[in-house]
Amino acid sequence: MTSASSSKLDFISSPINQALTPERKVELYTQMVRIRKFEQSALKYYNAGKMGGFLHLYIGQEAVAVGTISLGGADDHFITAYRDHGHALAVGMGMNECMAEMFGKQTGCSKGKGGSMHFFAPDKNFWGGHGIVAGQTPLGLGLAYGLKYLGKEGCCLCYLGDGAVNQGAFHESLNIASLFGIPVVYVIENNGYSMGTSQERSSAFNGCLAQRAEAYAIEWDVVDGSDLYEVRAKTHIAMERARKQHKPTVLEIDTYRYYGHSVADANNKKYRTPEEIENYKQNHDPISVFQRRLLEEGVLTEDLVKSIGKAATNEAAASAKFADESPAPTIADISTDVYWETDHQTAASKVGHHFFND
Amino acid sequence: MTSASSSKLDFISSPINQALTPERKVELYTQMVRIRKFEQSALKYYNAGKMGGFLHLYIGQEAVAVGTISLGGADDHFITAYRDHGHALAVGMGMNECMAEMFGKQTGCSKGKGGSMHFFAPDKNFWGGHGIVAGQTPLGLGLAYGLKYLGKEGCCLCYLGDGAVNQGAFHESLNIASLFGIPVVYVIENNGYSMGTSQERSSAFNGCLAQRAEAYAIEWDVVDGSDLYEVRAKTHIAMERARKQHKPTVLEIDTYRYYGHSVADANNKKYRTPEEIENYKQNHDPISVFQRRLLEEGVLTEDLVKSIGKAATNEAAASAKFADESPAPTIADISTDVYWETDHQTAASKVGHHFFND
Amino acid sequence: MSRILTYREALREGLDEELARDSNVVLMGEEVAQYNGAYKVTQGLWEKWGDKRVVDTPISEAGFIGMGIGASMLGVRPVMELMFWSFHSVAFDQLVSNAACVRYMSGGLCNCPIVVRGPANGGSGVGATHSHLPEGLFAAFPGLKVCVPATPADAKGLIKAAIRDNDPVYFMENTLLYGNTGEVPDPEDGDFVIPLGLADLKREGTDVSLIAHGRSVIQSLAAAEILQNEHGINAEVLDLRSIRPLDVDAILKTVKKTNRVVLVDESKPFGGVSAMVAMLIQEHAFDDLDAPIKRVCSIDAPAIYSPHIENEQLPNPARIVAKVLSLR
Amino acid sequence: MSRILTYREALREGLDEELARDSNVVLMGEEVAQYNGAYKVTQGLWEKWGDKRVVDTPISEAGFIGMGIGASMLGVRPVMELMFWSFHSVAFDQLVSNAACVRYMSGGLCNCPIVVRGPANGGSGVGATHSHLPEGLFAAFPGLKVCVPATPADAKGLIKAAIRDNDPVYFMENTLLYGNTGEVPDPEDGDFVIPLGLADLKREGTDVSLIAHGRSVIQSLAAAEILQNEHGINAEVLDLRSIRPLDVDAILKTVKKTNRVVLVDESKPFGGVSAMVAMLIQEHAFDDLDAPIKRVCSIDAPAIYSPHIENEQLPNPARIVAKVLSLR
Ligand SMILES: Cc1ncc(C[n+]2csc(CCOP(=O)(O)OP(=O)(O)O)c2C)c(N)n1
Ligand SMILES: Cc1ncc(C[n+]2csc(CCOP(=O)(O)OP(=O)(O)O)c2C)c(N)n1
Ligand SMILES: [Mg+2]
Ligand SMILES: [Mg+2]
Repeated sequence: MTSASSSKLDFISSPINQALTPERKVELYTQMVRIRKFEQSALKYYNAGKMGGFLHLYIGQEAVAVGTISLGGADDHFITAYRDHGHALAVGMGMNECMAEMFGKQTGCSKGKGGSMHFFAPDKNFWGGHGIVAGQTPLGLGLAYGLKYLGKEGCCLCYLGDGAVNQGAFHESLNIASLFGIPVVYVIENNGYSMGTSQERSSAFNGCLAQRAEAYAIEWDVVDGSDLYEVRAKTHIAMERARKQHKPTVLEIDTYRYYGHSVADANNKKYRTPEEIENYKQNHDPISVFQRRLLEEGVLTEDLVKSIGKAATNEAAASAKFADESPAPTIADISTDVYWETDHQTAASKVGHHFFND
Repeated sequence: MTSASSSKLDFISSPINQALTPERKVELYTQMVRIRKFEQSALKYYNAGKMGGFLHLYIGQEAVAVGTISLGGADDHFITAYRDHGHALAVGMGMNECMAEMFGKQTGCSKGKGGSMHFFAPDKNFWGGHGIVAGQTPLGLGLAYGLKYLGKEGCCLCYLGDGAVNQGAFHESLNIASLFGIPVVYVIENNGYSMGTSQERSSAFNGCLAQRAEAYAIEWDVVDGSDLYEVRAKTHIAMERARKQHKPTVLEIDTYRYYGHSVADANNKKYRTPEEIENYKQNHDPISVFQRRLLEEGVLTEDLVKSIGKAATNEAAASAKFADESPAPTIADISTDVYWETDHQTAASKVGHHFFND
Repeated sequence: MSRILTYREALREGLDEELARDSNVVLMGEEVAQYNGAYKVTQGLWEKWGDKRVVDTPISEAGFIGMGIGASMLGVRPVMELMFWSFHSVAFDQLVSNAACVRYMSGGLCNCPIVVRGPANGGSGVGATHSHLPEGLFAAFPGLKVCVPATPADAKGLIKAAIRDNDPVYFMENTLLYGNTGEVPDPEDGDFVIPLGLADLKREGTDVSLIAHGRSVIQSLAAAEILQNEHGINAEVLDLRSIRPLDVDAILKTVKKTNRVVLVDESKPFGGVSAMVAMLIQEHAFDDLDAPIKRVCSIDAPAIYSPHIENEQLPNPARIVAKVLSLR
Repeated sequence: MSRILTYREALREGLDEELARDSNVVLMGEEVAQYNGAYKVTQGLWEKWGDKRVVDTPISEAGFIGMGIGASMLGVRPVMELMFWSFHSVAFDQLVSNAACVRYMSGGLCNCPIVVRGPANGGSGVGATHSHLPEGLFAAFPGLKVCVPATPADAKGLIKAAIRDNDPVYFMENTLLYGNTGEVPDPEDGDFVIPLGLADLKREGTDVSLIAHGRSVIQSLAAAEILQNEHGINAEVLDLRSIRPLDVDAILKTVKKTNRVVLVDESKPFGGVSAMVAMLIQEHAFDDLDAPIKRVCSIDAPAIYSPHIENEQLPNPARIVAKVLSLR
């Protein structure tokens, strides 16, 4: 875990941050708060037995999703791994459909079929939510390839963890991205751990993980993920490089997760010290950092902070109520969304057996 | 293709080359000649329809296998891809068993089951001969891991092509090699092409392919593969690093193949110019280069050159005769060598059906 | 009017027509462009369609197939060549986790209109790692479609259907069939597309049903001739063509007609398409069977290299005839 | 004497005993050492055996499984954990090309004494990409062995046999069984090893045979109780335990006894172990069948997440009972 040094640059002066109106700043702050409150609520209901499977909380990392996604235009696309709640809300998905998905309900964004790891909103340029570590990295490459193929000036931000960099598919993707000139930005959200394994125990590196890009002639940078202004400033450069020059970038954003790998991670206080966690919360919490900053700037007031927090809490509570009251999928629902053709009852779907239930 | 510049170092002065007796030098020269004659003979019989599948000729690359393998001690192991004839002969496999393998005969090193791509000689520390591009790279890692586990001071040389570096499994292997301190030396035999694709069209790189090692904190070097002395000098350093320090190395050895990717490669003169091929043959042929060198040193004489060539030609012809006259596998042979337990008729092999033929 | 084309030419014609029809169709793979394809299926297409539509990739199957899947979600329609289908092994996660599941896990929000194609067969001396027949393996994953054409006309008609299909279709060709010739309808007579999921009765018969796909169809037809000429047995040969969707009706129909079945399947005998077909037949035509369903599969070992013996490992006319004669 | 252990404890005891017996046995995998295993199967073993014998790996399944295969050729005996068997997809080439073929392609010169183990099951809310059941898939590759224990004793006895076996054994556990308890013989009473290839009759019966493996055995036993109590049907439950080698004799024996068969298989219905078992039964016990063989598989779609419905997708006692009652 590297963290902001005292002499660090102030990225508020970067043009992309200069362009932020006070309203937009409050909006970004609000988004981070909403993500956190949403997840705190999800945790509560997970512990109450309302959800199945895993719950991978993003708490502590909010500035990464919010900062990067805030830069997205109409033709910019996003794809991430299973720790996807932050990205989902940041692209504009509603708490209701997200919470209902975790509750396994028909009203969930994936109709209860995907669960916490598999949120999707193609209408908002968000392509998941993927459970196989680094399995999304070639998909992100492909979304960006598609943009270029279709003649759109956009890029794809593809997120992965610090543990995911050791999957071969990621390296294959880097080589192709560079060779073909693909407008993809890989964002390594380095929270220091892959499950219970520290970055040092999982990855050999010289300096940093992003440096792996260098041998592919790809530009890279390291970013302090607790500072939303820095996240935006550096990511903007990468996105412009992608959009304008069709060149990929690898960004390593240093961040931290407060909870365990997933809520089922009982060891989470064994492989890291309470001091380490506490230090991050005190000194690098992305919401607190940005809140202090906006208070200093006079953009936020204490009152506004309170009302934003309260609204987010209420919104999250309402989403849990919505989820809880929504209908569960039926047995018949198990068999839909397997094939596009059968879902659409096309002529093709009428030929031959597609399913082999007796 | 980089090649020796006029001001290049003379690696004869390296201790490992200083230690070579004249007899040993002649032996190394002879090995290269034998590989070439063997393959020329194989080509003839392939074209005569005596073999199935592919024939990937090593001609032009001989100094790589001979130079590197000449450094092997009792606990050093070797594994390569499908272009494996050179390595096989260099570890000391006989022409007979190799030729018979290509002829698909019972007397082949793999009993006719593996073919040209799958030569093996575990008794000579040679572990194949592998057809899936880069699929051998984790195996090489494992052989080296095994050496360390078993407390042996040895290393594994694992060969791969310039196209193979773009497979994910290779990168996973590099990370583990560095992280775990594995005594493996990856030897990229960069012959400039993967099938019909030049290195530039298949790999993004900064400087060279071996540099990909850097981000894993692995030492690397680039080697002129036409100079057997250089190959030995630089590989020796890497092998010592592995044996003594348990540290991996990536070597990129620049070389060239004269024939197509395989004999079936009809395009081989389309994707590269006749001049390029001719230039290599004239100026960088590893056998000619070493021959000139040894003539200068007075280690070889023109007579000796002739008799070595002749003996190798005769040996290759004899191996073809041996192969041709050897018996083919029978239908019963299809079903052996599937399971160790059934081959050895152990108690375990008597329980349950292992095979499902009717 | 129809012309005589090779299987390879028929495929190429199908690809070419689809490239012309839809500008989102893009061919990708190792050596498919400048080299004209390792097996020359794509010959001339790069020259005709250029760098954008016919793309050479590095040897990174997981990378480029994953890329195709991602692009397909945005509406591009990649047709990706595996130089051998055996190389599915290095791209398996992309093939079975991403392509097969992304629609489901997104509750129907994504779809994945890709085709992955290439040869999958034994018998060409390339040994165990290059001779896998994964059609049964992939058909086991709901969300995927699989087809295996045996003739030039089927190859053309099915590749066109596969490219137009909005689901992932895994299309398995055969290096030993590429040079085979057959009649293929003339493009002038209209768009020639064969729907997935439709079996084809390649030979009518009354005494026994040989049910097969891919090159085993050709072997079964040869066996049927021997059975007719030398044993007076009139065999019907049903070509499944498409494995998923599967034409179960056609299977049951031929069983009801002949009451005796030999399944011919180049896969290894544990599992494979034939085990599934046997399951379906015994379940749905139990009373129509006069004898147990038998199979001719490859002999149960990795693919042997030796050209002297490899044909014996595969279903061949002699083995099929012997099996039919063994039916009680 | 026997003790009551959980499936997890029984496995761990087996691993621990083999670590003690043979210094070449080494456990590897993601989080198996310091974290004690994602599902705590290896709890305490790193502390006991140290860094050399219990090794944490990066998230690089192709890399570390390939490494284990390579090391095994030199005599090391790696036992590798896949955190979920579903992650086989990223290591598939190593699993099916290297481990399965290296012996054959070397004409018997190499062997590969590895074990790959981990859970493979649906029903735990982890969705489509984490719920694959690949036992049928791997059993299709000659050169590989596969087993799927259902009880604590079987888990211990089979993992020990798997580790001692000189061929690659893929060992499939189940997150929903880890906490189940059962009797396991006391180590004081001698080395407890169950050979691969031996099925186990978990319940004797006369009216119908339920043939299953893994958690489906537990579901079948529950169904058998319902059938007995509510319908007066006395079902026999055969647990295959090992998929390859497969105890074909035990399968045919129960069929000959009851003449009616329902196969219970958590796989998706296209293919799977059950299709193969059906093929074998109809081929070798054709005249013993009074009714078609039926199956209860997972409903044919990727694994649904919703905890409200996911159990309905899997074979469960209600679905098994209904299927038995439907036998004509
Ligand atoms: C191929 C694969 N291997 C293992 C896993 C199990 N797994 C899920 S998340 C995870 C840790 C990933 O860590 P990292 O990439 O740092 O992301 P983070 O969880 O910190 O966001 C592991 C091992 C998986 N889902 N896929
Ligand atoms: C995974 C995989 N993809 C593709 C192939 C087909 N193939 C065999 S060799 C080869 C080219 C490899 O080139 P390179 O690594 O440079 O080695 P060289 O042949 O030059 O020795 C290709 C594409 C394969 N065998 N395995
Ligand atoms: Mg992490
Ligand atoms: Mg090359």
